Amino acid sequence: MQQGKKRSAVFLFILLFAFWMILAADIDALSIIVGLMATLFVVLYGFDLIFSSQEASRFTFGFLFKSLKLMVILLKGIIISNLQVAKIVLSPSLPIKPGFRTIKQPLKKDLNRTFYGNSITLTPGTLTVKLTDKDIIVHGLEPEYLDALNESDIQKCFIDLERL
Amino acid sequence: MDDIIVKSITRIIIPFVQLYGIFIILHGHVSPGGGFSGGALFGTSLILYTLIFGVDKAQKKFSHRVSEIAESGGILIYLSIGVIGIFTAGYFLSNKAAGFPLGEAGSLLSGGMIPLLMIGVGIKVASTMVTLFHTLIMEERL
Amino acid sequence: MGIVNLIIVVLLIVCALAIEKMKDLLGAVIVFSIYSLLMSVLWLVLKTPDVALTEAAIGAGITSILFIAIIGRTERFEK
Amino acid sequence: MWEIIKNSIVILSVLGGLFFFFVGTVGLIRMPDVFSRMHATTKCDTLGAGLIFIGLMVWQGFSFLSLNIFIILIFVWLTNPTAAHYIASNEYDEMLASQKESEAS
Amino acid sequence: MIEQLPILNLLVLLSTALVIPLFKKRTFNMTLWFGFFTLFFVFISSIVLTYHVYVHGAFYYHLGGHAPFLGIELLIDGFATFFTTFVLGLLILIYSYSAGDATEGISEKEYGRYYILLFILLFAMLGIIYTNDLFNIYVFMEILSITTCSIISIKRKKENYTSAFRYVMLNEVGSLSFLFGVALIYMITGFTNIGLVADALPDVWALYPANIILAVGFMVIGIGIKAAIFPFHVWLPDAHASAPSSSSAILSGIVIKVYALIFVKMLFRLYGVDLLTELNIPIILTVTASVGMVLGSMFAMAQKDIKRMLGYSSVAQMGYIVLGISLFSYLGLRAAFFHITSHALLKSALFLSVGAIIYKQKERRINHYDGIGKLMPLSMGVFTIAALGMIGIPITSGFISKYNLGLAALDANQTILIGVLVFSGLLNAMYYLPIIIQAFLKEPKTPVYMIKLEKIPLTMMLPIAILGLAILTLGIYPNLVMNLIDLAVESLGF
Amino acid sequence: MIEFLQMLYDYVNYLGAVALFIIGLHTVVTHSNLIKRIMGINIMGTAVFYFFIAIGNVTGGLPPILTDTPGEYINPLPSVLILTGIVVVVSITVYSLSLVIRIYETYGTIDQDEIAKINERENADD
Amino acid sequence: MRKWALRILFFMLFMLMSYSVLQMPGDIGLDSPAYNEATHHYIEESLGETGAINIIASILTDYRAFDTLGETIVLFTSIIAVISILRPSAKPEEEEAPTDG
Repeated sequence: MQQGKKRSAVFLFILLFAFWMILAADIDALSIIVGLMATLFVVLYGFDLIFSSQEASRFTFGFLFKSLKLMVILLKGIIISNLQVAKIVLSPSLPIKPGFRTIKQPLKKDLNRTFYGNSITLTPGTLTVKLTDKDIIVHGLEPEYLDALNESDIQKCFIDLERL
Repeated sequence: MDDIIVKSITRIIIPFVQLYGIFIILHGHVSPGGGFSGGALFGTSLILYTLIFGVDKAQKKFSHRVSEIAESGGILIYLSIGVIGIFTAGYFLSNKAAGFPLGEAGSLLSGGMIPLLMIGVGIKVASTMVTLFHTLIMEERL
Repeated sequence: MGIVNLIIVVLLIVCALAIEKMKDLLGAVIVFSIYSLLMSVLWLVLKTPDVALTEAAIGAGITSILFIAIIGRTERFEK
Repeated sequence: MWEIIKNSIVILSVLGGLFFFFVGTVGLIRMPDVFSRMHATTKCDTLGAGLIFIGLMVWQGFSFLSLNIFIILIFVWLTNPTAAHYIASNEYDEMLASQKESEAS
Repeated sequence: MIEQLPILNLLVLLSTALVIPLFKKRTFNMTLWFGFFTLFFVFISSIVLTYHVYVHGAFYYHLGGHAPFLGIELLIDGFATFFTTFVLGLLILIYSYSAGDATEGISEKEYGRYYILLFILLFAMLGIIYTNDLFNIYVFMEILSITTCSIISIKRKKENYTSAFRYVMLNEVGSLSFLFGVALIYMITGFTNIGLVADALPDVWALYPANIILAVGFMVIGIGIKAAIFPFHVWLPDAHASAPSSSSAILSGIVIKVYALIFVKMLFRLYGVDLLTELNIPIILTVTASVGMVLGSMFAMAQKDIKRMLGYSSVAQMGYIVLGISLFSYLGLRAAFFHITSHALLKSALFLSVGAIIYKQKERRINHYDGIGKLMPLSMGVFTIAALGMIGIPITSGFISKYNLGLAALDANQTILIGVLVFSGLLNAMYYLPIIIQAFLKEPKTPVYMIKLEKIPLTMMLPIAILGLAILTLGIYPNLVMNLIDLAVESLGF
Repeated sequence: MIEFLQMLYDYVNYLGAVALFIIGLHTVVTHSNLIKRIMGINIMGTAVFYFFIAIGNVTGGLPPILTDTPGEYINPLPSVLILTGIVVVVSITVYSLSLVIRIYETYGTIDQDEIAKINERENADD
Repeated sequence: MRKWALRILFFMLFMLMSYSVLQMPGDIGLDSPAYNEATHHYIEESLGETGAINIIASILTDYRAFDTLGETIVLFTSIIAVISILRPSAKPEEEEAPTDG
């Protein structure tokens, strides 16, 4: 288990250190040394929080590339969903037919599931209500949005990520 | 709590909150913030941990013994730095007169004893907030 | 002194009155947290970032969490 | 010239952000049940906050401050859907419990 | 080196409180001895300070070496040294009593915490007496209020919780009122140092009278709540009655006196006599004090529980102190200070002897005290001495303080106050004498055949006996402390 | 009239602080629910702090962190006093909340009036 | 009835306090009495005397460090008080267990 965490720990260390440097807003030796020490402390103190390889994809360049692609799709989804919500809310008759649906989800790793759930929340007309090992309970404003979830682009992206 | 989404997001966020708390404690003399706000932020991250993972696990991470030492220790750091002033400058809690190097204004190592006192206060506040929360939410178990 | 200041003061008084009137303690705590947050914004407007930061962390964060924890262990509604 | 383009981008994005916030609030009032309300607020607040922060970043230019704003943006985008999900999840549990109660009685 | 003693006193007390939690629980006796030595050291050093101030005069201590308008300063003068020495001496007695009593009702695990709280309490009281900065007074006042509340609620009984809650709420309202007063003062003077504010106030009075009137009102009400001055006394009987005996002695004997000292400091150092006379404060205080003296005694008469009775008696006795203060004269202040010392001794003696009786007999109702004087002659004897002191019988210290108060009232041409004093003394007699008569003349329910000293631990017996002796000594040779009290009064500007 | 309104507008910070103080005091005094009273204490506390901050305010001033920007800094001392004050009020709040827990465990209610009733009944039994 | 009497009382108190407040020095910034030589000293000299550019930090932990000490002690006291109320009072097996320590 420790073995699987090492790579994630290094990744977290880099992220945290970048965070520190952005906060510190100046690059001098002292700031870097103190930052390294603080970051090391935080990583070691929070070692039980780090994702092991069973829980998250490995962080490689392929991962970065694929997640960038995912970002683009997600941004598009967010904008579309916002426009739709605006249309629904501002139309006087409030045309919604809310309902629940349970859909299958193929993902195994916790982190990917999490982001998948959050992506569903942000994409048009759907809201993750329950996320379990096998399936997701989704609330939809209209049935057609729920239908669009199966075999969606985002799902394909996540399955790609899962394979890494 | 066994909600995967909340749990994972918490696991991502907590280290950042902690680092931010430490940052605020250490930069108290060059930017807004300081021991209280930073300590409270660090404490909040551990409170979040308690809320998500339960009291038992959180107490393993931050045990009674550690909190006792941190509480007395935070003030003892403060006191011992103050006592240095009595011997060198003749007044309790003297800074410049006691010979603390003031350093270059605006850098991390400046202000003499100010960052050291801030660290003491930060440790104290963080540990207090966490322990208070644990004590308040714990049911009486024998 | 500015119009923002005035608006926030009015909102603060509304929040305080709401806290006083509400029978649901949990709701009152939520409003209290909004009150603290507004107060911290107001202090930011009055150019005291240190105090605003502390109030946001302690007043709006920790105090509200503690209140909620206590309400969870006792009663939710005021008689 | 560059100033005008920059300023118009800032104004447009901040106005857009305000518009989506407004939509979210109207949705919060008009929608019939908790889940539908969560739809309106989550999506609109996410994009609204995003647009306003992007506007601020452009206004600031490229500096450490705008990177800070970017971090806040990521934080909002991570936590906002999570909070919505958690509220919805608890509401779902409560709904199931009340259904069971009404069936039993 | 002597200049460092005040801060060293504070630091030693504080570090004792900080080190206790690091001890293991089993070495409890070690903790006790450690604490005792600390107290003894602080006591000796404050005696040295008293001598120093007596010989060389008052001095200032600037924390961090900053000028008073920038930082915080401590003022060590006759007032501060006399009262710190007195508080410490009394606390040593109560401390050793509490070691024997095992502070009834506190579970064994809490002893360590009880002593931590005790030392922080002492730290805060010393700090309040020494400091010369308004905001610093507020901070110490808050430490004091949390510690006093928690040495009530440390005894895990339900009436303790409710009385502590009421106490903490009223205390906090008082503190915040005080803080609001500080804000108003700061707004117009720009200082928080008492001396600088006092210098600036006469000029400012002409410009912004509204600020000063409001500030006086808020501060008087704020400290009045904490010192249980008459209309704001509602929390006191509950709190003092439900606390463990040694806590009651501390609360009733020392803590409200410390608040009275802040009251004195605020009236005489901060505002000055002239300003307050212009605002008619003396008359208001005189009236409330007289009403408090009479009504407090009347409430006390109606009580069945002996500790509640003592609590109401404290309300009445605070009336005497405020009466002395409200005369705004040298003699009046002198009488008030003597009454603070004398009443602290009397009330601690009463609470400790009653505590010993409760420890042995487990009985708090007054009408069950038949013949207890035969079972516990020492405790009841000291109780008798202290009760006679409360009434004002000669050869006890209570007589001297009432005599001085009467003299001060005559000096201020307020003859009616003599009547109030006598009447209040009569009322005191009406509720203390029956207990004494009941205890010594009636037969106990379980008959005893020979009188022997009661079986309570030596650490409890000794303080009670010393307190009884001290009351008599002060009654016969009041000049032992009068010189120091004169010094204290002179340091307030008379 | 206009002048009066202008005056109110100029004093809005002080007036707001006073109003909040009174609302908090009213909450503490009139409510019998213990948690509400603690909230009242908190409102009172923030009101006093707000008053302090308003004293230190300088219209168009700079936050008291030394920079090269020209301009007048606000008065830093009130902020310092308030930083101390906030933590003090939190401590008091936490202490009273812990008392509330114990009161609920022993009495089964957190309403002052009901507690008084229960106490009266028990004293009558003695 | 009592409720309304209290409300009217508090309203009168509010009016009284507002009336007093309106006679106070307003928000006149640099000319206000509180902006005196101490404030100028803090703003102009604190960098040389403490070396910190955040004036608030320099006052908090240098000029008035004793207040901050008092405030940490308030926290310490509150935690001791809360623990003394809420920690389980007796834990016999923990106290007497031979393996302890």
